[in-house]
Amino acid sequence: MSDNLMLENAALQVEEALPESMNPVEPFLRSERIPHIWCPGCGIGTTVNCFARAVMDSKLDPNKIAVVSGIGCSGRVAGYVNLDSFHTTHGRAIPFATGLKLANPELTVVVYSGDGDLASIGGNHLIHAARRNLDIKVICVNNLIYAMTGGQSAATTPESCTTATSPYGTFEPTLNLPHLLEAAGATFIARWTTYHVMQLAKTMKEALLHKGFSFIEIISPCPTLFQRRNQMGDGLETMKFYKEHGKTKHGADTASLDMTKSGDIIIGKFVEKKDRPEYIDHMREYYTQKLGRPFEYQVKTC
Amino acid sequence: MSDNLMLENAALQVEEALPESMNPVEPFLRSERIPHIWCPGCGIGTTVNCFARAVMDSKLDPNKIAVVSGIGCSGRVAGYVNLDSFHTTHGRAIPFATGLKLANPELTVVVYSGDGDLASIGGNHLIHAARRNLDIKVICVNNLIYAMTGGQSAATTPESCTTATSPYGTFEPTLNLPHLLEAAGATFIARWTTYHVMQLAKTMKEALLHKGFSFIEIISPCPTLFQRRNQMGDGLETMKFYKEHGKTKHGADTASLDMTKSGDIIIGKFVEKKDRPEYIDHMREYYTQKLGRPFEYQVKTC
Amino acid sequence: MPKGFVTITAERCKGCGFCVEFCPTHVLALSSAFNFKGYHPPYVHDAEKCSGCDLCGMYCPDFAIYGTRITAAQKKGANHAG
Amino acid sequence: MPKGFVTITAERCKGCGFCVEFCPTHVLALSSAFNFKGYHPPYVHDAEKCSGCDLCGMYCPDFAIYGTRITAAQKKGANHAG
Amino acid sequence: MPADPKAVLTGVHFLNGDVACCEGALAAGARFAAGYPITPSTEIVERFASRAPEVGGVFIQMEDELAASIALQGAVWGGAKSFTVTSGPGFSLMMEHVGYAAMTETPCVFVDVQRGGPSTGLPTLPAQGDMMQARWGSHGDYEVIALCPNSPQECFDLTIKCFNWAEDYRNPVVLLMDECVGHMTEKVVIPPAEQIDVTPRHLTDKRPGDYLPFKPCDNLVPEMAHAGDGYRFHITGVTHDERGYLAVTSQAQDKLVRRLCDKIRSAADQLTLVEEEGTEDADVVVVSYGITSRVAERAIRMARERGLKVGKLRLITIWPFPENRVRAVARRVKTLVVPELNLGQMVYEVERVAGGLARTVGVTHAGGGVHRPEDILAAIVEGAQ
Amino acid sequence: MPADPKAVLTGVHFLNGDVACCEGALAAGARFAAGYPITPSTEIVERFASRAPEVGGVFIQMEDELAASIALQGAVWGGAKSFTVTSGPGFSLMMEHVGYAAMTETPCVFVDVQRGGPSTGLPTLPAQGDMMQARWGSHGDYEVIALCPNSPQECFDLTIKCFNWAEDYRNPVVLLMDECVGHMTEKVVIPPAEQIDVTPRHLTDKRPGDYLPFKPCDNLVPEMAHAGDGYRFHITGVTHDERGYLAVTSQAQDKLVRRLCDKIRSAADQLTLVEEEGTEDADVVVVSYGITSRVAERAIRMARERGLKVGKLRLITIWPFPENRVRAVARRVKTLVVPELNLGQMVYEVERVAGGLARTVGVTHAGGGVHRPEDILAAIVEGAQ
Amino acid sequence: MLTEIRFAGFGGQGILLAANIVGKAAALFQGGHATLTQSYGPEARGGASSAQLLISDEPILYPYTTQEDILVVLSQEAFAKFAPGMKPTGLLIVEEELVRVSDLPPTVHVFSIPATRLAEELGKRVVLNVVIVGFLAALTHIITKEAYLEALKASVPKALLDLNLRAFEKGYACGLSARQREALPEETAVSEPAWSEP
Amino acid sequence: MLTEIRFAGFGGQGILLAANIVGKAAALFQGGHATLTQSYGPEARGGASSAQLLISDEPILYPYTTQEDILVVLSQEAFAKFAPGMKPTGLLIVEEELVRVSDLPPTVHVFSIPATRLAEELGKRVVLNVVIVGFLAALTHIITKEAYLEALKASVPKALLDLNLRAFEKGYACGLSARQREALPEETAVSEPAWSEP
Ligand SMILES: Cc1ncc(C[n+]2csc(CCOP(=O)(O)OP(=O)(O)O)c2C)c(N)n1
Ligand SMILES: Cc1ncc(C[n+]2csc(CCOP(=O)(O)OP(=O)(O)O)c2C)c(N)n1
Ligand code: SF4
Ligand code: SF4
Ligand code: SF4
Ligand code: SF4
Ligand code: SF4
Ligand code: SF4
Ligand SMILES: [Mg+2]
Ligand SMILES: [Mg+2]
Repeated sequence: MSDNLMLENAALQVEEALPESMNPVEPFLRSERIPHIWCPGCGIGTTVNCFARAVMDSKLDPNKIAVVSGIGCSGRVAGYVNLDSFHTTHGRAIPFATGLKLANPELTVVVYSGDGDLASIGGNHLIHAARRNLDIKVICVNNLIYAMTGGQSAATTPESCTTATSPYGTFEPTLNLPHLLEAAGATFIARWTTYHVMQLAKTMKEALLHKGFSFIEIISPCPTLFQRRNQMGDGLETMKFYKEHGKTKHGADTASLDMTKSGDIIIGKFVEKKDRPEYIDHMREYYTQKLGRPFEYQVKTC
Repeated sequence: MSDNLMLENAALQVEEALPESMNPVEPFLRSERIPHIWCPGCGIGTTVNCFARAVMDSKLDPNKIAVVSGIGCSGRVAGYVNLDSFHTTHGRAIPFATGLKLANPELTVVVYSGDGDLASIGGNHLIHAARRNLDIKVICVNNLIYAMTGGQSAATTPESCTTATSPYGTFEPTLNLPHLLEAAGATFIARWTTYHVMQLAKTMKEALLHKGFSFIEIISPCPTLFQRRNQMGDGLETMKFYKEHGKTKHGADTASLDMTKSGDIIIGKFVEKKDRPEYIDHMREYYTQKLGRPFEYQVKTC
Repeated sequence: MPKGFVTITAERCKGCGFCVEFCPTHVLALSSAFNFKGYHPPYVHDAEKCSGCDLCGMYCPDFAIYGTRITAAQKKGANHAG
Repeated sequence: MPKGFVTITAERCKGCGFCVEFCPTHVLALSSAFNFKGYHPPYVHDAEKCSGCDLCGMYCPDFAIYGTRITAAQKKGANHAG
Repeated sequence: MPADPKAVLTGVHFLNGDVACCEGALAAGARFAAGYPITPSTEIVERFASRAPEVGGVFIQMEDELAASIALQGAVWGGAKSFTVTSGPGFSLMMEHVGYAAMTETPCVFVDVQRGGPSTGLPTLPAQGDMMQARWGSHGDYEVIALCPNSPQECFDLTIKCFNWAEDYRNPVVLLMDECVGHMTEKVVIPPAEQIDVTPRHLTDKRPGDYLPFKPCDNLVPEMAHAGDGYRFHITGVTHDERGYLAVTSQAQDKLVRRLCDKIRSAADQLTLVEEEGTEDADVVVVSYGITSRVAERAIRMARERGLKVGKLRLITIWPFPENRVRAVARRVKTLVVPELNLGQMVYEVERVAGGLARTVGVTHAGGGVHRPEDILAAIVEGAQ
Repeated sequence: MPADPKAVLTGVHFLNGDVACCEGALAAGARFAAGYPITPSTEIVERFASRAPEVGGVFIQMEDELAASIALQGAVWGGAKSFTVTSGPGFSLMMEHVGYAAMTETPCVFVDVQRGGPSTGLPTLPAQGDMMQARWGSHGDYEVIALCPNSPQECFDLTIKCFNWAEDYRNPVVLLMDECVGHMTEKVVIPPAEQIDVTPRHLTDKRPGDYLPFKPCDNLVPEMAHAGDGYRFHITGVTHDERGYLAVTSQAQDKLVRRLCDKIRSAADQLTLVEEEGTEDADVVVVSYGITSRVAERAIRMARERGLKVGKLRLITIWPFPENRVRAVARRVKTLVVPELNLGQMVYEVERVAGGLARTVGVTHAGGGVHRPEDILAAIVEGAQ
Repeated sequence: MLTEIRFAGFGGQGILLAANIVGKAAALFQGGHATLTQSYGPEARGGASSAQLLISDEPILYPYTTQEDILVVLSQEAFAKFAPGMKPTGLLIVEEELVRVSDLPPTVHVFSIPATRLAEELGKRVVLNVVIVGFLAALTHIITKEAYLEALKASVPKALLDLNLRAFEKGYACGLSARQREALPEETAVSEPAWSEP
Repeated sequence: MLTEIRFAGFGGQGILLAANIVGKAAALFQGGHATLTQSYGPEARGGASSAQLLISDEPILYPYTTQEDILVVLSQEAFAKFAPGMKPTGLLIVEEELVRVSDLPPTVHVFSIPATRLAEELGKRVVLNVVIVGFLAALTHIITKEAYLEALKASVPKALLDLNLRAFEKGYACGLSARQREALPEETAVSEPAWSEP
């Protein structure tokens, strides 16, 4: 057994020598629930690191940040972050978040979930929330697959990939999320991969501070159910692939962002609009004008 | 009472003299169900005329055309056309049509419904069907309102309109349907108003013959619940407004097609793509290749 | 002799006025009488001008009117009958 | 004296190798031993090179490693202790 | 706690049931509604859309019923009292979220104004076809509270009850109206705010470290906290422990789901609202609810005019089913006559609870109108023999 | 009609219940499935996705369960035999379309592989918590047929029954599996195609002008036609007449919805599948279904070893509820013991039907595993006293 | 005493508002009870529309009419559908230009008024319903004129009150003269106050 | 006679396939009955994984194990969870490098094999499950080796059969020598064929 581990692991001694050091992500975790359920080489945990840094950098009060997830491997994020957090039903994180934000606009409401959850079953809410430009930040971990249920094809699966429900390979066209979101009206749109941790953390911070509907797509490995089945190696190989094929093009035309099985992945911040009013702001103004007196927002009654 | 009507109506005598004449739309109607439920000046019936002409002009066998509607005033079209026709559930005409088409690809499957039905509750199906590019023709009667239920605001209602659920006027941003559909992947996209009957009939015919997911938005008056409440007059005044404010721009950038309460309405055929393969065609090819023998399509078993 | 004629099913009409307004040759006018449903249907005001173009039919949301072109044969028949 | 040090919680590690691969200064290597879960965690192969940049921590999907910069004060303390 | 006077429309009004329901919600403290139009319920949120901004509340029309039925729950955790309204087809779409509310113990109110079904059915006509759906429509085991008004006045009064009980039991509560009551206009008396008893949310006064969002108090109901109040709690629809953390074992399931059911089942008697009259020496008792209870009352009067001994048991609380009251009556009488605007739903419960003590006779009606009193009378006459 | 040999995997296999169900569907003629992934049902459509192209069939993964549950019905009207599969949360989302299938008399099959609920519950663990939902989950009055297998072999056999009965009754049929059976692997014998009896669609041979899509034959079931066959028929979920045209009156409602219910209710005895053994001289009969019936069987053997007179009544058909069989047994015995993997669902039906003739004792289990046979035994021992 | 009234016509004629004004007058301004139910036609919009109003001095149970004391019909369809069911000695009010009365028991008291045209003359076709209410008010004594006027005020937007008052008075005047013309006996079922102020 | 077997470890170790091969061997190639159930851990992926296999000469009712005759554990967690519940005279097979055995009744027959490492040596870590199956096959006589081989062929893709056969044989060889080393008595509960071919 792993007897020699202690010896090899010089770091542990360091930890003893400097006990005040702590993993910077730790305060953002429900540590008692770690180890988490994610597989070796899964990218979801990496995105959580970036999120934790973004929250720190944003200087927002963590007591005023709520995370809402749907169902899926990515949807488990809500269960691990040490914030007010909601693990809702499959596909419905966004409308839950809508109610939450409308009840208490002081909250920074982050939706953290998977591609299947947000863009397949949840697709209707995604486009309508984007249209409203309600100030919700959506973090979509796009592993190109339905992972939690065992690797079925998703609307985001690139052509010719083998999945549990496409044993002959997918032939359905792949959804280009940033493009859809832009057409729907999102005012902040970006895409990174799990390799691009620094950029991702920075973009997350910007989204946290952006006023309006924000969408960050993170291309993330699911070695267990996507990469292995498609002979694309493990998590590490996928990260190297991202490193090589991730091409940063800020402001790229979202129509150009189609994903393929082995082609380049265009990444960057594509949209950041200030011209569309945020939903609640607009509502307040509107009612104030119509009522002829300030609209006193009092949804939170108890 | 209307005794003098007979005298004034010279046409009736002509009908007697030339009994072989018939309203060209009549063979496409379940005549026993006329008069229909639509209000005076409602645009839906006008679109049916155009559709009947388009079917005739397309030379398609009417026995092989099926019309699928959701629920709403517009959704009643399925009940009046003398074709195989399905009045489904609210929002689900497109997935019903998807099953129908996949079971029998010989059918020309037309989805005929309202804006609320197709783009609010049905929005998820709309974008995913567009993504698939399955050969379904969607005719969306956009009266900018939920009519059937009494005139509530819809995702398509322009700003500052009074509706039953926005007594202070709408402040939510308005959905630009052609733009969303283009991003989702539709390969044929057009918009007309009910004033533009000749253009509409022609475009409908083209859509019937187009191979792939087609979307036609028809801006249509709902005098009872939209125009009157917004001091925009009756059906006729609305038609005149369309005549004046409808600006034809074929191939216009779909991002430029936002609707406002009293601004111009940009109309025309915006998208017609041949480069994306149709869903069933693509499936056949794909399976043929993967199975190493022609994929014999035999979904219809009985 | 007009090039076409128009047929009106008055009891279907809901008096929207589309046909009257958009007939290119102004053949129609709204009657002042009510039909059974209480609407004012159109009547043929100037039959000679009718081209049978059926634009009125295209517009009519109630399938209550349509135009028919008079073919040469029909013209003959009509003449004959008349 | 290195500019930083890295802390590894071996039993959390699932041996993905991200930290080893993406450490800019190649401080880490995967152990050949198994941890309790049966994975090969990293070990500090070249402690001197560690900058404490915490890139390993950003990458680690299992929150099993992190880097810490050694501040001047700490250096002193460490020297003192050593 | 008295109602907020700002939102109470004290006075005598001529309102339909839908509007009265909305006024009840406002009086009960509802400041958030998420809706999606559907006949015959929409007037409730139309009214709310007009009234809410006056009192700082928000109405949002969501893209569909799935969204409405979960947005309402997000709002609850954000601190609002909130509700949604719908009718059969929409209620079917909300079923997943009725279960979510039960599992996460989210206090909230669903209003279902019943129309003829199944499917699109008779959109503008009354029925009572969703009675069993209200109890069993979502998958898995759970319990709801459901009340059934028979007049606009009760639409007002019982809506307040619904909100109050939602808080008391941290449970979804359903107001089961029907088209007839929803679209019926009558006099409605709205009392002064200080005479309206409103249950405030049972918020914890524990400190963050000590609070467990699913640790029950003596009445089996846990205390609440709101997002943003520093508790950093976790809520999930997965089986969970008292911390709210997933616990995917049959032990955790047993502990949690049994409690969820028991907190309602054990309170059944407190939750029972019925109107009972003339059952002491009756041969036949008519068990009815909602609009049918008014029709039944006419039939009862007709029967009494004929000299028959007939009692009435009107169920105001439908779920939890008033077992004890029905059984007590069943012990005394020959026949229970159960008229309903459906092809037999609550009659199954009556029959079960009667357990052979009394004969149970349903008087069915497929919906689209109400019974002819004569039909109920015939069953009474028959049952008295 | 014999099955199509091309699609029948004749032979002896080691299959789990999910896969066996898929093979049953293929044997029954299903060539279209619309699905959406959900544990523990997904293996059924995964298998179908792999097998369908070989026989010219189509699987489509829809964007959600709403879509899947209506796409399947579109396919039926296009000429396919088709089905969808799901589990609790998805089944809740499908409820509107179960009602649509009932109202439009669309022959189709819904498979629900039950897991622990409510809400997301226990996604990977067994339960029998959707039994009542299968009957009452959609709004309004309707009837379904529902069958409950207890082994992979039965998953195969009963899936075929489901498809056949869907055609015979033009009605949605539900296969109510549970996680345990779905994920249980056992030997499955698939007979040669010619030994498998497949019911073809009852297509009309009337000419277009004469055909009325909702005019019932003697068994109250109307004949079918397909889109594209020249009939130009109309289908709606609104209350309709025999032509399929909307008829929004209480008369039309009564005629239509009563018939929809009666066609199933009047066939209840033909639709009843049960296994009954040792009930003749029993003091106690254990009424069970699905996986629980196998656990119960062990408890029954243990009880018999102790000399108790115990019979078994296993319900294979759950809906329509086998009233007559249960009542017949209730007349003879002291106690009916009803173990189920829920907190009491079918036990209500048993209690109702027993009507005081026998005592009814439920043995509940919140799900996540199966009963300990000892717990059922204890109820038997108790019930025998 | 229970008085059963039905208003029927087609969508857009303001059937419901007419019934609401009468019901409100009875329930709020005359201290009685009133139960108003709508029956939509098959469709929510444009189709047939009908409202049933029960007014009484005691609480009302059964919410629908069984045999109308008063029937107000504004379309031929409505006449055909509802006239056969009314009380043979009841009062029938019809829109003169839209309804042709036939096959009625001679005991029915029939009054007609060209409400649509009168409303059009007032400038807004939509107030035809209030013209009818005025007509009804003059023809029956169940509710005082004052109660009607209070109810009207409580029912229409301020800006339109004047128009509505004129419509009411127009109808009322027609009613009075019709009453004189037809010499409606004081003792008909509908001519007495159904109840008095408590 | 009923033999209860459990395979347990974590996701990715191929627990289910191992159990499936054994079950298939028993049910299809040796003419008996087998009931295999999976218990997923709390999560579908990556977490704990366990499979319960009952094999018998008569139809099996209760589908789960109650006290395992044979327990195969591939993780420490699985050992801790399941070892206490096994039959005190049963057979325990552990993955040598991942499981440290402790606190067992002395009557349990314990065999360990470094299956992961052996599989890695064969070039594919994933075949560790088949190594285990081979090991099990050699240690027990409930199922013939032929039946195992048939079941293996029926279970793995053609392209990987060779690798899997080598894995099986590797495990089998280890099993034989372990058997000799430990001198497993022929009369243990698990050493006799549970039934014979019909
Ligand atoms: C209503 C409903 N349908 C289906 C499921 C099953 N389900 C759970 S997670 C999931 C998909 C997850 O995919 P994705 O959102 O991409 O997340 P990932 O696991 O890939 O991170 C599905 C379909 C469910 N829980 N609820
Ligand atoms: C599930 C469900 N929700 C709501 C309704 C109520 N409903 C019927 S039609 C309709 C909206 C119709 O609007 P639209 O599609 O724009 O059609 P229109 O009437 O404007 O032509 C709604 C919400 C319903 N029938 N079913
Ligand atoms: S299955 Fe895929 S997405 Fe889920 S935890 Fe494993 S690697 Fe990550
Ligand atoms: S309500 Fe509007 S959309 Fe509906 S029929 Fe009338 S005018 Fe047309
Ligand atoms: S268009 Fe049709 S409905 Fe309108 S006025 Fe002319 S005939 Fe009448
Ligand atoms: S047919 Fe043409 S010209 Fe004749 S009336 Fe109609 S629109 Fe006018
Ligand atoms: S990144 Fe984390 S999990 Fe991966 S090898 Fe390094 S320490 Fe282990
Ligand atoms: S802190 Fe930076 S330098 Fe040190 S081990 Fe981690 S990645 Fe390498
Ligand atoms: Mg995913
Ligand atoms: Mg609309």
